[in-house]
Amino acid sequence: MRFAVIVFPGSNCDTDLFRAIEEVLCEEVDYVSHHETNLENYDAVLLPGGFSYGDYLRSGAIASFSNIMPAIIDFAESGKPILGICNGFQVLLESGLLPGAMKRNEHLKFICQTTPLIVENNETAFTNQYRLQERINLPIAHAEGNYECDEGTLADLEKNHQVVFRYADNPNGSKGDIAGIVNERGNVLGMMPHPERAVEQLLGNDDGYKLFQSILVHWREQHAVTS
Amino acid sequence: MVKVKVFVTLKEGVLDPQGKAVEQALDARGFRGVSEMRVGKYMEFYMDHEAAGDQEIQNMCEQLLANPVIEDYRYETEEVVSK
Amino acid sequence: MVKVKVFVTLKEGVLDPQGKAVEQALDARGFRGVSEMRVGKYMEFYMDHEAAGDQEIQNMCEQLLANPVIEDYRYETEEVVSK
Amino acid sequence: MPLLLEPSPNEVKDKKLYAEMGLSDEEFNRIEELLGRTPNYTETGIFSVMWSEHCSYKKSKPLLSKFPTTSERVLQGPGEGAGIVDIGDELAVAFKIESHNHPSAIEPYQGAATGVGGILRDVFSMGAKPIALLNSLRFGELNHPRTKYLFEEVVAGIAGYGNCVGVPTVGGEIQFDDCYKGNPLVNAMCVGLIKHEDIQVGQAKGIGNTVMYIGSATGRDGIHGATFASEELTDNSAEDRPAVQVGDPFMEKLLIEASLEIVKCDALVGIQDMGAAGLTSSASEMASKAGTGIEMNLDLVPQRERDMTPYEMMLSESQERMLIVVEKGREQEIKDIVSKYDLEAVEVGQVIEEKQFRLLFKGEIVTDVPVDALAEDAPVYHMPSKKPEFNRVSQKLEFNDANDILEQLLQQPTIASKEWVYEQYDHQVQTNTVVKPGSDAAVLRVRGTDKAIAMTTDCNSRYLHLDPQQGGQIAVAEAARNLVASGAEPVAVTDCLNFGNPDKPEVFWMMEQATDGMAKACELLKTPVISGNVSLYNETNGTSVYPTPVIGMVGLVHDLKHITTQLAKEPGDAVYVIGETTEEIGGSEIQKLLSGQYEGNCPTIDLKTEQKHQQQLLQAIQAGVVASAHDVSEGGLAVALAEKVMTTPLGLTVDIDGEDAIELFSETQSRFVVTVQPELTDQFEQMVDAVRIGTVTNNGQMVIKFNNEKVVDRSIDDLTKLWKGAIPCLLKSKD
Ligand SMILES: Nc1ncnc2c1ncn2[C@@H]1O[C@H](COP(=O)(O)OP(=O)(O)O)[C@@H](O)[C@H]1O
Ligand SMILES: [Mg+2]
Repeated sequence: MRFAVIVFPGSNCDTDLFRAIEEVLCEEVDYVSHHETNLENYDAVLLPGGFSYGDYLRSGAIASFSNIMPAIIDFAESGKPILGICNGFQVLLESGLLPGAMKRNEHLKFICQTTPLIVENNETAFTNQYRLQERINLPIAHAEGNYECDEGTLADLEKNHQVVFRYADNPNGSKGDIAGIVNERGNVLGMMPHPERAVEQLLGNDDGYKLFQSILVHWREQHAVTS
Repeated sequence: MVKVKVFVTLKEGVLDPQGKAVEQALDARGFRGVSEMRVGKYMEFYMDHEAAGDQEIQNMCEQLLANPVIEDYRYETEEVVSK
Repeated sequence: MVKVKVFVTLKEGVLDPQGKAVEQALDARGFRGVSEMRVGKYMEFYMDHEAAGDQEIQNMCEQLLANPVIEDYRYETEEVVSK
Repeated sequence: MPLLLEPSPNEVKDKKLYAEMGLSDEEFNRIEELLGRTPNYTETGIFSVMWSEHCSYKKSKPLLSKFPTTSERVLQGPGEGAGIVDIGDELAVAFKIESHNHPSAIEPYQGAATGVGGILRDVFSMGAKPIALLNSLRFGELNHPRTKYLFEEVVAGIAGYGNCVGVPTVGGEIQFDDCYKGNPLVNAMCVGLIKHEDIQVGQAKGIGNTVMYIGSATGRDGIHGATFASEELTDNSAEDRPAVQVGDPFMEKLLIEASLEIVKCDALVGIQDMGAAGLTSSASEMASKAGTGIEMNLDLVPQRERDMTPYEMMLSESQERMLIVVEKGREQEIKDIVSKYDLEAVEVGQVIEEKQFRLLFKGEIVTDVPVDALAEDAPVYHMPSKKPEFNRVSQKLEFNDANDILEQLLQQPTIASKEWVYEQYDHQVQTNTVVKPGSDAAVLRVRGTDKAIAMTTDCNSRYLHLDPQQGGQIAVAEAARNLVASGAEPVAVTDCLNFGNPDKPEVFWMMEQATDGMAKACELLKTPVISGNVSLYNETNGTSVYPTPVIGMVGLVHDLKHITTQLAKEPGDAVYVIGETTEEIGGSEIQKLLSGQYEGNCPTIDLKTEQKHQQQLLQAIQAGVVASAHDVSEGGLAVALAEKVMTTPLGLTVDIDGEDAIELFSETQSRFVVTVQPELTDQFEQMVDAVRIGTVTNNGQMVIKFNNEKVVDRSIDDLTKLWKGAIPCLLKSKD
């Protein structure tokens, strides 16, 4: 399986994500610059955390206009998996691939800590290796992770099981304790926590590994059916 | 030249954590009687006269300067002789 | 009730990385001819009529709403019947 | 033509305009002699920054020469952007600490942020990839609104910059004392990783080679920052300060990436960041080191503001700028690299044979001075020193309830949990952080090897206040202790000498004593000083801060298996203390708590004993017989014991003998608290001179018996709450 890690100016978790795929999941992975316009050769696209364009104006806003975006939108429409982590999630929101928007954390401070999450949907391409309602711990590191949407959108998200991860102990004021959501079709996941920081026991936590494993398992299943 | 001023605020009904914090800080400092504080963005810039049409400015606001999902915007323009 | 609007901008000469980034983003988006973009803060709130004297508002701005070391501020007030 | 508005050379001299720039009459005369004429306004400005304490170390140089600076591991000692030590496997670490005290006093967010930006540039300009940031902070007591504001904004500024550039902030230290109320200290340290083959130095070699400018355009920010840093703060300092420097971490991130690619390109000859005194110091130092000259055309310098004068351009401290020297004819290769990062490299001058620093502006020569006059010929002063009066008497301290004292100590902001601070720092980005903030030292793995590096910043300035010689030794020893407790061999030191006005003989005496103590400790503990920074004039309205020579120390963990943290691990493990306890309360937290001041003698230190304890513990850790280790510092044994179990579900029961219960809080040096699995205690006792004092339990209680009497009995949960809640609570409380 071949992954693309999109690199925007100011991305800073691109390398961490790349290594999680290359060294821990042991699959093929390339960095793809925001200048590029083609993602045909990839089976999954990963949007890393960081501060694209300094997070100036609004997190993810400027990145959502970069050259690569039309290709990312096509990729989403083709049904292949896209994962946006932290700033990547913000880019997905700003570009309209996922509903809602991010506000500053309720207490207005950047928070870096490990936080408990509940897996609310384990039937996605990203979570099939977790148990339903499994409690996992993942690191968060953000200043704008306070998810906001209108009541109608929230009701739809809940009804369609689009809320994939929920905070067990809401750290940022996020509406509905939302930590991660998928689009209706289920192939675009945005999440604030950083699974790529939690793939090795050496660093104290490997609860994020199953997320990447899920993507691989899902791809293999699909691949087996079509071939 | 046209000087453009854009004001961006969170939509009514959207909780404003910054506004709340500033209001509390004012109160803690002894400034009483302040309510409904909203903190938004203020942008000022110049545009060439020909470019500065309403449609163009609205497009700029909707596509980049404000996020219509949670924000409202408003703008003013003012003809200036030279910047 | 008095509605107060406060505009906070970076002082002239102070680097505004945000303004620069937004200006470039607009240009990349095809919005040409924008220059000297400065991004600041905009605050809106209500005050009891009696409290809303100029001195009081200036104190609020200088002590909390703006950072006088790097920012300038300006404000407008408007009498409103009820909020 | 704005140049004409500048005062003429005669006006500079007659109206003593040089004095406003910080030059003395003698210094100005000396410049006239060196030039053989009166300098013009721009030249005077250039001399004033290059001869400021901040750039020339004119008053501290004689003290710095006492430090040992070499060892088998040192690849680059003091003199470049950062020092470098070998860690084997063709790898090395580069590190340095730097102050940004005065800017932070005026504009704490930007002051701290740009401090982080500056230290990063020192490290990546050596060719090293920044892998970690640390800091050392001092504020007044947290009961004053301005202090709270400074504290919150400094932390936010460090976070805002470090988080954005994607370098984890993994450690630091903070003390709160009244002496820092008007003059907080903000020291930032950066550690980088580098392959031996990539090491760069900032030199302008090769006549005819091209000087290029990369990064943010130059504005009028921070003009005379270096001079500002070399003066005392007064009530008018905010007005003295021209445009405050604002950091652009996004630009810095691009600069880091571009620079690390440029250093792999063999068209590069030299690279240096524009730090204090910006374009002036970077260009003249590069030429001075290479024995060449530099000519620059200021019309080519990227400018952010209109009508900038040569004086303004040369003295600007706009952030996020680099100067490089490139082989002539190969400029395009550099331009191609930087354009990948949306940056531009601009040719602004060339290396010349004549050892002159020459600047052109609108077709005229506006500066033409010998390069060596700026760097080498800067004056060096041997300041008079005088021992101040010390009152060696200290009150006898008494208390009734040790429980109560322990609870109060845990809530002293200097001892309290710093989680509120480090939670705002991204300490995990780059995914190498094995030991996060909260233990004695941060530990980062070195990818591709089985090694790790540990790092810490330390300095208990209360001890220096009472005895700068002992205190200087203790600062070094404590840093080493923190590394050893983490399983690392201490390797080298960077230091930041924060002192008051060196023109006062008493202050200078303190500097002499402190550096002397530091040098002795560095010598004995085999941790040479490889880089550092001096920040003087830390005074407000005539009152000096405590002598605060902050030590940044880096250690090598030879095998990932040796990494050790401070928290106790399993119930049933044996608890040991290494080192004897005596009643030493001068400068201690309990003294402050009970008497409201620091007085008497500070704890003594015997460096030989220190060395023995460190060596024994490190060997035991390396042999795999230690479950957890923690040094004993502020608050003494009782606090150290609590720190081993707070935040865990465990408990502790210990039994201690002594003369007086105050020994529980004594700050005797050279001690560690260690836990050991029951089956390894024999082996441990053979290796280490330690006393078994108790056992780790699973009952969540902290129980201390002193001379068989239960003096402390508290729930760990309650203690944890007090300890964690103290700082947020102080910040929230209305004054
Ligand atoms: N206290 C000190 N101890 C050891 N070396 C020092 C000390 N202060 C400064 N140095 C060294 O002197 C050199 C010049 O320092 P500095 O001017 O602060 O560097 P920069 O030009 O990067 O700001 C550096 O190599 C620094 O490491
Ligand atoms: Mg310690």
